[in-house]
Amino acid sequence: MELKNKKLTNDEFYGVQKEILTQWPTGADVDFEKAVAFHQSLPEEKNFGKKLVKAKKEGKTLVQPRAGVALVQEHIDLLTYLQDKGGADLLPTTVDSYTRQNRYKEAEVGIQESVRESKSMLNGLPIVNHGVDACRSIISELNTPVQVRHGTPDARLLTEISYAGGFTSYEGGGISYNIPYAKNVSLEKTIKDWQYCDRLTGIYEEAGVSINREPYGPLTGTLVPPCISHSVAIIESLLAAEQGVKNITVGYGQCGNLVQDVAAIRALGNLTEEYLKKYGYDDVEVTTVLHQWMGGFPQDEAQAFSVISWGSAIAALSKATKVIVKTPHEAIGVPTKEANAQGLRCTKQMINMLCDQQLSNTSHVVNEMMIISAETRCIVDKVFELGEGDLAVGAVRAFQAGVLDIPFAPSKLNAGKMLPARDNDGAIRILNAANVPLSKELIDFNKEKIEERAQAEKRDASFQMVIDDVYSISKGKLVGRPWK
Amino acid sequence: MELKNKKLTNDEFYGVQKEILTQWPTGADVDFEKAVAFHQSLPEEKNFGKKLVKAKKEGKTLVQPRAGVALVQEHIDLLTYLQDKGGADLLPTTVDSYTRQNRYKEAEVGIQESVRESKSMLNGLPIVNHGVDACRSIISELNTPVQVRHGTPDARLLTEISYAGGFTSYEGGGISYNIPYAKNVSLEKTIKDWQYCDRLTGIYEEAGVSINREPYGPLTGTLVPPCISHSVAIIESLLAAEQGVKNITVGYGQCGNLVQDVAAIRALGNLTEEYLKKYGYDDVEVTTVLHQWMGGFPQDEAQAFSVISWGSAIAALSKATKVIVKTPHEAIGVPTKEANAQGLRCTKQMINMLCDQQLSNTSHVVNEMMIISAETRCIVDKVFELGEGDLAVGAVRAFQAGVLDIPFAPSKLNAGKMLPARDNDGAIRILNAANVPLSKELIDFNKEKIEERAQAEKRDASFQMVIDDVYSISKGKLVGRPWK
Amino acid sequence: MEENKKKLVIGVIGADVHAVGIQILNHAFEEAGFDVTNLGVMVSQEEYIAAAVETDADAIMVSSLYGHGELDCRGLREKCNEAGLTDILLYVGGNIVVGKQPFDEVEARFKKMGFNRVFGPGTAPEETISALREDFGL
Amino acid sequence: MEENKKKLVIGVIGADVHAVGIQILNHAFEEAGFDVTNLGVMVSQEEYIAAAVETDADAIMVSSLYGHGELDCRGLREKCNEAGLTDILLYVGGNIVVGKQPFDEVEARFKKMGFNRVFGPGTAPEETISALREDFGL
Ligand code: B12
Ligand code: B12
Repeated sequence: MELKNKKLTNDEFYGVQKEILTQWPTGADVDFEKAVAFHQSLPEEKNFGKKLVKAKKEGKTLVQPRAGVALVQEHIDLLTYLQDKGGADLLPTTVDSYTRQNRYKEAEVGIQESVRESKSMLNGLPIVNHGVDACRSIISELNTPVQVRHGTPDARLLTEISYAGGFTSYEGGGISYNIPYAKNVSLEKTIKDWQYCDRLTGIYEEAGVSINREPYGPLTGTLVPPCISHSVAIIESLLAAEQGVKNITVGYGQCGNLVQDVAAIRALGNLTEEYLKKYGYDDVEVTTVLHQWMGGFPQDEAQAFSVISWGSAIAALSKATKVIVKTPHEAIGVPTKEANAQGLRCTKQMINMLCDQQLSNTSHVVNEMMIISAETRCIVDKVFELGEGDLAVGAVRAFQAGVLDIPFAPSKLNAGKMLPARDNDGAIRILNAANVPLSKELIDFNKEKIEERAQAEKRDASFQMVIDDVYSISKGKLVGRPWK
Repeated sequence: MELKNKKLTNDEFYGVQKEILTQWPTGADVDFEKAVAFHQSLPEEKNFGKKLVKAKKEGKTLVQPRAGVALVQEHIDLLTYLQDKGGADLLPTTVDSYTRQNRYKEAEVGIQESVRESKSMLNGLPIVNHGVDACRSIISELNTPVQVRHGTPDARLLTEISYAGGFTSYEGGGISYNIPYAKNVSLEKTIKDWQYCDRLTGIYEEAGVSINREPYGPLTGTLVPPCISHSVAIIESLLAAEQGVKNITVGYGQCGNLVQDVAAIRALGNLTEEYLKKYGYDDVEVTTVLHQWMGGFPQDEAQAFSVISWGSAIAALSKATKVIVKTPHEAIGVPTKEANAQGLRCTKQMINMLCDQQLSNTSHVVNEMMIISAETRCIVDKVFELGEGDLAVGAVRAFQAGVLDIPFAPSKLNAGKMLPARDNDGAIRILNAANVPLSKELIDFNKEKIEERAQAEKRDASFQMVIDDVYSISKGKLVGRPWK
Repeated sequence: MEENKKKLVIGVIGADVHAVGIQILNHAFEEAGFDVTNLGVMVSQEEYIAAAVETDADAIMVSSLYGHGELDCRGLREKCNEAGLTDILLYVGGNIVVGKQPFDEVEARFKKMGFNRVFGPGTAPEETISALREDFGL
Repeated sequence: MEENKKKLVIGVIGADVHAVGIQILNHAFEEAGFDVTNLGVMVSQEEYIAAAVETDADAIMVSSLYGHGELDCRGLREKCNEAGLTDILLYVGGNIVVGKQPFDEVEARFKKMGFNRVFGPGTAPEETISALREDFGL
């Protein structure tokens, strides 16, 4: 089957489905009719997408943690705690790293070890191993909508089980869950596999069950310029919409500069809607998510609270529809439930203090929005061009050509030639665009901004500057200056 | 001696000094020559004012905690900890509440009890009881400049001992340490007593010892509109300058609205310089301090970190010269040294992430600066008018007339008729100006802003709104809305 | 003034000038139907007692925020007894000790000093009011 | 390539894709004069060993960030021995267990598994480099 950005036919979809559902014994429990019935039995407040759309209308920012442990009851206890003691508006189910690599046997070992050691030996919940009924018990026990968050290149079985299990939101995409999350997986394959997941979402949608889809915004979380992650988010949104997805949340990982971050979130929502309309997807609901700083965190908890707070402030001031919350344990390890709830309460305080304030219409922000939008259009339009009108094909070629190029990505498909660095105000700019097709004007703008910093620091812009910026927030700064 | 804003003559000053120094036995150890020699033996890095001026030039924001315990060695240990583990740029010595009321005998009991119980039974260091040499040992043991922070209406003996003891910065003023800190002390008396303190500062200055003075900015810390605290800060700066003070830090307690707070700090520095120049004090160095939220705090530490972070963000974005830091224990009690250092590290992280970012030249901020400046000029100019040109006399009459009126102040001299409330964006406005002499335009502006909120909340603006706003931040919000 | 209203004397003890809470308590107690004598801030033990004797009060509500509460409150119950106020209810509340201390220990210490009820930091007016109603059998 | 350079095999073990640290370590180790074979992310025990045998490496530096380090590292020392790499240095570093755990306990567990040195979260490259120099007697 050739890769094309075209809604899968029933034959294409159901032809593969059989095989997918036999990849692990729990696949046998997937029954679409029963799944739809289960979804329809849920009260509206438990629907993720509906809660998002309501929040967007009311200008609210919802808070959501990340969380997942190996065993089901422990996972339910964890989520209940985050809901009740953390005040989470939306809940996650983070999936463990073996499942993400379809290594269900290793996940099984992790489950057994976790039972034996009475502590979670996995960094998330192995949804596939636990199966459909386990998922439903999670959904039933909580009063809050729950999303599956993972990082799985081939998530087809996981998606089937998650949707049948009653989850109403699902993170990921063929690019965003490949390039930052895999070493050597073909992009043709992941885009196709995610067409499957998106088509499944569409099939539920057609049966009256609304499931929210969230392309994974922050990518490597490490000095990603907004135009890069925005391009990926827009491409994945368009690919999803083609398969019938109707409720999309586009995401962005905080960079740290107030003006750039507020502008980025505003631009992200606008651009996604613009492109969806332009390509004929008129009835897709678009919401936005800000991820609190996704790079290396400071180890000290007091300092970590500061980073968490700043991300919360950005989320509120930009009116992101939701914010994904870090914890004071971030630099050390998977957080305890207490630390996770602390991150949530810290975030909520900030959101509630700032929810009536706005910055998005100041001239600084408007200028920056124009820059981000122009940069993003250069890239996305080039991807269409490379694909000769087909976005799926274009995306594959764009990575080959380094037109899409994600800093520090583990994938061999990624050129890794584009170099980002902070400018003198801490905004993330492009030091060396390599093959990222920005216009000459925009390249010059980026260079000038970094040159300004280089002069202030009396050194040349170089890879050392990039390294300094990788460490900076974890060392208590935003800009990695050479001096103490 | 009649109250006048006029530099004290030597006769006037030294006439009183003798008596002051006998108020408590430790006064006998004050020896001006030796004091000057001690100050001159200190390295420049230990001079508070010089460090501030340097920071202002470099566009830096310094961080300073509040701290004080009953016994000297414990106090030194505490400050050393805050310097080394908290990274404090400037240190405090907070004085206990008995000393503030000149109740040295009760302070003595507190010292004895603290020794007996092996814990501090006082909420600060009783500097007068401990005396000059104890102070010098504090200054000698630390590498950081130290300021005395108190709240003492009649601080003459405390000032003598503090200066002789080597402290290079001193908080307070005849208005700001009376109206929020006393119940029934005459304003004539406190202004005169503070003329003494300021004159003593001038005398040190003339002997080549620079001591920084800081009028206490936040007043009651409870819904004080910027124009009120700015007016007091400017008046106290002018009174201090007349006595020969050359290095002044004007302060402001964060309100919570980003635009208002950034504008307030910028306006405060500008207005103070403007008035000092206007009245012929050309050689006074002016710096600014932002106090992190001074009203009721949330009890939960994660939420408290958020409030601390937001104050830090404001300080950095407004380029305040220093920021005074709260701690995660704020709502409960005097913090442990660990909690205090946490507040500092949280603040430093934010300052360092934001030090390269600015907001002060956006149009929102510029507009708000114009409003705050216009309001403040209405009040200060009226005070001059009431005093028939004499600011000291004017200040006394201004309180009688309710022209200066501080919300929730304990003093009987305060009219307490002006009612503040937050507007729909969370900025603090004036709901009922009573006798605060704002122009009609400004009164209408304030009313409209609050009316906007009243309509959004579908209720009338009333005292209930004020109460809701008093509690709001401690309950996790900025605006005290009637709904949950 | 209605005859059957319970009478409270309130104020902030010692050298404490925290004025916000007491103003709000005054407002809340009056709204709840009590007859309130508010002595404001910086109230001495003698002033509470004089006011309680004069108004024939049913309770003295001592507020202390600044940390010296333990030093300031010692002996108040004894002085009440001396003044013949043997049945008067004594409440204390606010940030009554220096620093973050386990509340049950603090409560025990103040109860030993003769206070009928002890309230921790940030107690909501509603909670105090229901305690009063309970103690007065209202 | 100089003859006397010490040879390191580095990589991120298991299903772990954290790619930033290893790139920076690669850079730092080369700058410090080591001969580095960087296997990147998602490296199996077999791949480390094959690379070490092939390059005649002096040390294997195992990086693990994602929390499954304990499961992934079991048996590595034994497999090294089987492959005849009996003297090879084994270091492990990163966020090698799930969650915040007391470092001395974690260290003891990994030393028992046969690692020569164990490094906690966020260890600076300089620290690792001086440890290497010490162990190599440089
Ligand atoms: C960026 C990041 C990501 C990015 C990674 C992008 C990429 N492909 O590289 C993304 C978002 C994709 C990601 C994904 C995941 N992550 Co992650 N991630 C981080 C984060 C925030 C920073 C890591 C980083 O780049 N640091 C900067 C580099 C320079 O430092 P470093 O990696 O620590 O390496 C240095 C030192 O540790 C040391 N070092 C490293 N290895 C070795 C080895 C030796 C021998 C020595 C001596 C020294 C040494 O030297 C390095 C250079 O200075 C950390 C938390 C943190 N540190 O703040 C979490 C963190 C590592 N991630 C975590 C988790 C759980 C995950 C996920 C499972 C879940 C999720 N969030 O989706 C997935 C895992 C996917 C997978 N299969 O691996 C956890 C691990 C938990 C634990 N151990 O208990 C952490 C700690 C966050 C947390 N507290 O929950 N992550
Ligand atoms: C605003 C404030 C100030 C203002 C007060 C202005 C004024 N004149 O009113 C200023 C800045 C002047 C100030 C000064 C000082 N303060 Co102060 N202040 C505060 C703060 C931030 C809020 C207090 C407040 O207004 N809360 C809002 C009101 C509505 O709540 P409340 O006062 O708690 O009262 C409610 C309840 O507690 C309860 N309640 C109160 N009393 C009683 C009594 C009874 C019987 C009952 C049932 C209930 C009850 O009902 C009230 C209404 O809801 C608190 C910390 C906090 N809470 O966040 C510190 C705090 C009270 N202050 C403190 C200190 C140490 C001081 C100073 C000594 C030092 C300094 N910072 O300069 C001076 C003391 C001066 C003096 N002589 O008293 C400490 C006390 C420490 C301790 N107990 O261990 C605190 C806790 C801060 C801290 N963690 O260090 N302060």
